Amino acid sequence: MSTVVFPGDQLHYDENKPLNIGPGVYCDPKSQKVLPINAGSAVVSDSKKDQSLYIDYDSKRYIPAVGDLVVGIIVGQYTDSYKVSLSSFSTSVTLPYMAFPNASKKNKPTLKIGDLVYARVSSAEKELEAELECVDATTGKDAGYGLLDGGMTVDVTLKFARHLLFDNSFPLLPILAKHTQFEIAIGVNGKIWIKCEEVKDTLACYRSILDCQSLPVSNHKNVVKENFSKVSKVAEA
Amino acid sequence: MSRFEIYSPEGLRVDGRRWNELRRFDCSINTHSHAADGSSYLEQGNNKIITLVKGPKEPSLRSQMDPTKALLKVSVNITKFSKTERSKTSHKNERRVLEIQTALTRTFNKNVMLHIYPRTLIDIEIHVLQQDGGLVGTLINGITLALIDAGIAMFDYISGVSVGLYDTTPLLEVNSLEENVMSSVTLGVVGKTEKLSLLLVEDKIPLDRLESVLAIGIAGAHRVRELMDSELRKRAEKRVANSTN
Amino acid sequence: MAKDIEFSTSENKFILDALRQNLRLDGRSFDQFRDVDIKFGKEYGDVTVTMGKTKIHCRISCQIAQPYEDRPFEGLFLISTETSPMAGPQFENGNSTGEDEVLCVRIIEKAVRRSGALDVEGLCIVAGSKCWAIRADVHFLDCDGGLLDASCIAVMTALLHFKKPDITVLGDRVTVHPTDEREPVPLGILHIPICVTFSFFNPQDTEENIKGDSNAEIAIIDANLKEELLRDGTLTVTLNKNREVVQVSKAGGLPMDALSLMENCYKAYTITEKLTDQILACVKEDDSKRNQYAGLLSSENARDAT
Amino acid sequence: MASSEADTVEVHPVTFPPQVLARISPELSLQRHLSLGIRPSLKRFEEFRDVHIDQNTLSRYKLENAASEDSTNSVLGSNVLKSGKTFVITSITGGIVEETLPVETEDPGEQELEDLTKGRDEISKFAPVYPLVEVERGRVGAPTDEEMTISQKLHDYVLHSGLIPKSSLKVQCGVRTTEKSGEAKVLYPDEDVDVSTSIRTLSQRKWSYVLYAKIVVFSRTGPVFDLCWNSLLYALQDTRLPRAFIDERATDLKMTIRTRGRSASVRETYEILCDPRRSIPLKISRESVGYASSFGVIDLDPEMALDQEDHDMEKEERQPILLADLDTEAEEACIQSTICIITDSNGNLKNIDILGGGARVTPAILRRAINLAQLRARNLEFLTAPEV
Amino acid sequence: MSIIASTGILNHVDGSSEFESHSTKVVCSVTGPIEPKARQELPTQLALEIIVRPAKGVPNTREKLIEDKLRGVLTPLIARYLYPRRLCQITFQVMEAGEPELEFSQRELSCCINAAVLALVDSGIGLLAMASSVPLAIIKGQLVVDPNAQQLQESQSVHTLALEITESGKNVQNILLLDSTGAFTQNELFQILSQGEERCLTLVQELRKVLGDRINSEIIRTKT
Repeated sequence: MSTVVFPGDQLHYDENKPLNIGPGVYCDPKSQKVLPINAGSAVVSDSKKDQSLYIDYDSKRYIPAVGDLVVGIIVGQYTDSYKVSLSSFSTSVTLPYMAFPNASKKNKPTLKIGDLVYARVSSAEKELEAELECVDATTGKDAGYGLLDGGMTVDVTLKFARHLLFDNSFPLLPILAKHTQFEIAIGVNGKIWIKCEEVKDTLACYRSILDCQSLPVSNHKNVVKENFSKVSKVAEA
Repeated sequence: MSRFEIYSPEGLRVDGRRWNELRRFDCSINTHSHAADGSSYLEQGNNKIITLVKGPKEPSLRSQMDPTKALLKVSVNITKFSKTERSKTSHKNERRVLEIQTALTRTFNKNVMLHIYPRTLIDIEIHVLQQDGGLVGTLINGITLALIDAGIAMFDYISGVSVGLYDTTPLLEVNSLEENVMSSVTLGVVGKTEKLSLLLVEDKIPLDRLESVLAIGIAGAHRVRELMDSELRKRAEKRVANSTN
Repeated sequence: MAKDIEFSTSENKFILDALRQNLRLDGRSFDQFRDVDIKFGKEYGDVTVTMGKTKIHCRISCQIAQPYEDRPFEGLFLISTETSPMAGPQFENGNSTGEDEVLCVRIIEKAVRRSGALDVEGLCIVAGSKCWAIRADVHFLDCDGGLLDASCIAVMTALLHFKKPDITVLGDRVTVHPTDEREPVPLGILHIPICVTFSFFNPQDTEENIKGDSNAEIAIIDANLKEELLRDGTLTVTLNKNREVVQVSKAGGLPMDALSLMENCYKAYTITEKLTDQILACVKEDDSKRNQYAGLLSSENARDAT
Repeated sequence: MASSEADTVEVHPVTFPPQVLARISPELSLQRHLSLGIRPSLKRFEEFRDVHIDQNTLSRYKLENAASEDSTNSVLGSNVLKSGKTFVITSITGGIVEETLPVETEDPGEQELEDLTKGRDEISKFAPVYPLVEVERGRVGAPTDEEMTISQKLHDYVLHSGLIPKSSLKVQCGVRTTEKSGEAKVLYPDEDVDVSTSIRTLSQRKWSYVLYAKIVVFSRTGPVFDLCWNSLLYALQDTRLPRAFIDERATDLKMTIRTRGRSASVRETYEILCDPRRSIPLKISRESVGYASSFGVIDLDPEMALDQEDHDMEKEERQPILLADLDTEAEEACIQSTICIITDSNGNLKNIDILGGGARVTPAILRRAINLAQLRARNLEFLTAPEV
Repeated sequence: MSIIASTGILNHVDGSSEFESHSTKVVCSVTGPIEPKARQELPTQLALEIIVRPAKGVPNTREKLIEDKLRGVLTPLIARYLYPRRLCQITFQVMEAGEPELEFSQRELSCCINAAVLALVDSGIGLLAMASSVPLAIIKGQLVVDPNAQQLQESQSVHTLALEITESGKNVQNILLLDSTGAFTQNELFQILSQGEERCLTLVQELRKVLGDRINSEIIRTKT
């Protein structure tokens, strides 16, 4: 169930149940009124105990939230942490050396400035710099986080990145898989890292993802096909 | 303006040169050994410039520090008395001067081995005492000399020269009288190659003439390189002789 | 200087790798100029140029002013190119002292103003006391590389499109006729300079570039933003349809072989020819569109009169 | 942190003296004051600061004695206004420019032209002043945003209020003739009919005055737009314009210029000169004079009030209240809803600026503010009235 | 009234819009929340950098005043306490003034406000309410809503009204800006408020439609 709401509209939910509010919803500290602050579809999910409410809206700029999986660029190095950029011009976030698997005071990670990392946001307070971790805090294992070597990143809108990451029925990745083998890391900060064996295949994936961002789902298949054939034509020549 | 005959039927220019003749080229290095790490004084025709190279040194601002390579900074000071008519305003922030500085910085960025001096600043200061056409070329030569004097590693010489085009005749190294009445091209040539680091055309030139202009320019630049080279070798030999005594 | 766009090493390496295999990010070939889209606003001299994701708006305006004392027979012409964060957060508002901004301003200045593309003597009204001052305001709306080339197209199209009010001079008294009263007059355009920018990449190491004979450097036309941020050197050639080189600027950067530079100039000429034709066709088309309405209006007036 | 008895934490209420509280939490301090029915400046809610003015003390033309003028002084009108601790000093200077109006017909008569523009173009009948506002802060530098916006506001509002008709800025140009005796004499068209025709033949050009105003604010304690406006208006009301003339001999001057093989004869611009002795008052349209008052609107927050009485807070809705003449840092920082009104005493409004960033600006509050502004305009009008 | 509006027209900023009414046309871009320069940073809230650029000529005090008024309107609209120590750049480019620039700025101001609302929503920066704005004029005692350039010149007084609107575009929360100048009476003022309110309410519906259409088409496009 979803309806499109705009900032300042009234939200419909069960007033008697405890309410969890998510992105796009704001509780005015003075009047305790709950109102949407973004334009998008309002999603209310009900459970027995409580209900949660959030607005599904699209944007280009990422604001860190705990638990998000992100792709970042190392832009600086301090004595005990890296400075990581999640999107250009945003305030950078920190990635402590201790947030790596098997980290100790002697065993420091070896990332360099300019490297790409896949990480999870471990803390995000609006007044402070957010923090990342490259380790699964519960198991202490690397869990797929860490350096992304080679490949290419694609900048997409946040909503599109969420579709790719969470929507299992979204057809783009299976279509790509039919054409080539690839490694992929999707950051909800709108950065998608992709790597194939060959440069030309990576490039075809890059163009396909960019193109499909603004096309109906039904067109994806043809667009991907076109991109792959175009790339191989140039490569043959 | 037509009082002068720019190029006479006999093949002579206003200052008596032939079409393919360079101007007088007098240079010396290590002229300001107390003021800078490397310095040169160059007279190319009536252009007179002093170049000072300071560095590689620790940058005064943190933002100038690059952990992978040295930062090259060029500042050009065109004095108010450098032309016949004294200019009323300072040239410091003129767009033309900013453009020249940027062009020079980018020319030498690719030629100086910046990666072997990380976290440092190489500061190049040029003072133009007198100018008479083809200034940018002269500035390039001055910097090359001063950088070599400072002992900063470079891949090769860069020599600068200007070429004018009078009707269909290219004239090597224009002076300001010639520069005012015809289009001219400035080249910065790398060593003995035919590679151009800098190429500036500021006025209209027929596209089909450009190639011949470039050809004479490259030849002229190679000659300038030889002149600089012989002066540098003379200096070096003298120094070697002094130290063995 | 505002912050820069952040780049990862992988991205950097990938773009170069692709170039080595003759591939560009956006699928163009090395010599391919982006398609140029020209749109006119309601008024004369209001032009929006779109090239891929680069978008530039140019607006010409005029007013009566006093000529410079040392040039009493010439009108005034000014091109203003100020940046704003609208084109991208890397630009600072009104700050044009950055290296690239200075070069961009200077090259447009040389290409259009100093080359005499606009007939400034035709702007003179009363010698020494009154003349037209023409102003071109270039607004960068969206920057995906090629600002310089697009600006030059925008300024020239706008100048061709612009019309100034007609005037009558009686002694030292100048009468300006409002545009709805008398058909305004176009400016005198003497030639149409077109800028084409090449970006150079070095697929080998620096030493090979300077000492070697392979000349394997890559030159691409009309780079987009990512390519611009990674390039090692650039060359801007300004030509017009009369096979005249108006301006060439290779301000340092990767040393390039003289012959390949000449080759680039010839490539630029074919683009210049094509773009000049396109600009003229667009202006002509818009002009006839406007005249069609003018014709309609005047016939209606004629009917009213009868 | 050696204490191990973590479970016996004592909470002490922290108290601050009023001045310190005002610094730490201006919002709270302001609300506390308001709950007592008083403002941090100790004014009542709808009380204005007293205003004192001094007219023409800096001007070239002193009102009482036209002969004793100072010819090196270029100030045409001035005012010093004091409101609370703040001083505003306005000085009016002027210049003369040639008019470059686009002319519609070949040579329309004066009256004809006015008829043409009438009704069609209301705003072009009036002229602005060009103000430069400086708020002294003990340092120099580029003008601040506040200075620029106040300057622009003054410019716009003077223009739109129709205070200065363009006709009153037209230069009635005189002619200086040198008699045979060698004595120079200046004749003005409005005094001598012959001259008016001779001027018309001499020159077809027209000149007009432009007015500049320099406004300097000392010891700013709050928003100052209303003070600047009032000071400017007082100054304009007593401004005098010098008479101007052209020299008969200069009218025929022609000059040949030659460049690049071309030559043309250019008529030299007329030297227009100001008469050192004579002046005329600037005619402004009296019915357009209005005075500015500023207001703020703020919600009283019962939670922040000093709880002397324990009456039921819940039932009280937050009531927006009106504060007149915003002053002090606390009010400026905490009050987001402001109203600025320029009106005369009869309720002819010239300008209203409402910014509703905070408390709600209700119609009732707006009416009340207009009423107060009207009353205050009457008081301010009295200040310039000749003393009885 | 005929307005033409669209969002998401620029690629390198976070939000953008184009708003056209009569012959006034404004492009607005929004970038944020991003890292501010040290001098811009505010400890508890989002700092706004507002830039207005005129169609012709260089920015002047006139644009500064428009910027100042826009700041007054936009600051209370943005959920600025959600983004402490961050910066939001809002840039306006006037494409066509649609009014004599020396004397008037009402049309440009109100178009800028509408464009800003669209661009802010597009950027995803939190807003507490919607807003809309309309210029008005009184010509010989007659109230004209959304006057054109000619009407502005004939008017005795000109006004710009901006309202904060909540609850599905039905409830007027507050007057964000009323900027009236010229010669007018108290009655006329209240007439302006009531008729302006009517127009603002319909305008906000149009703005919602522009934004809603885009969101809906997006939902349909990505439906699997």
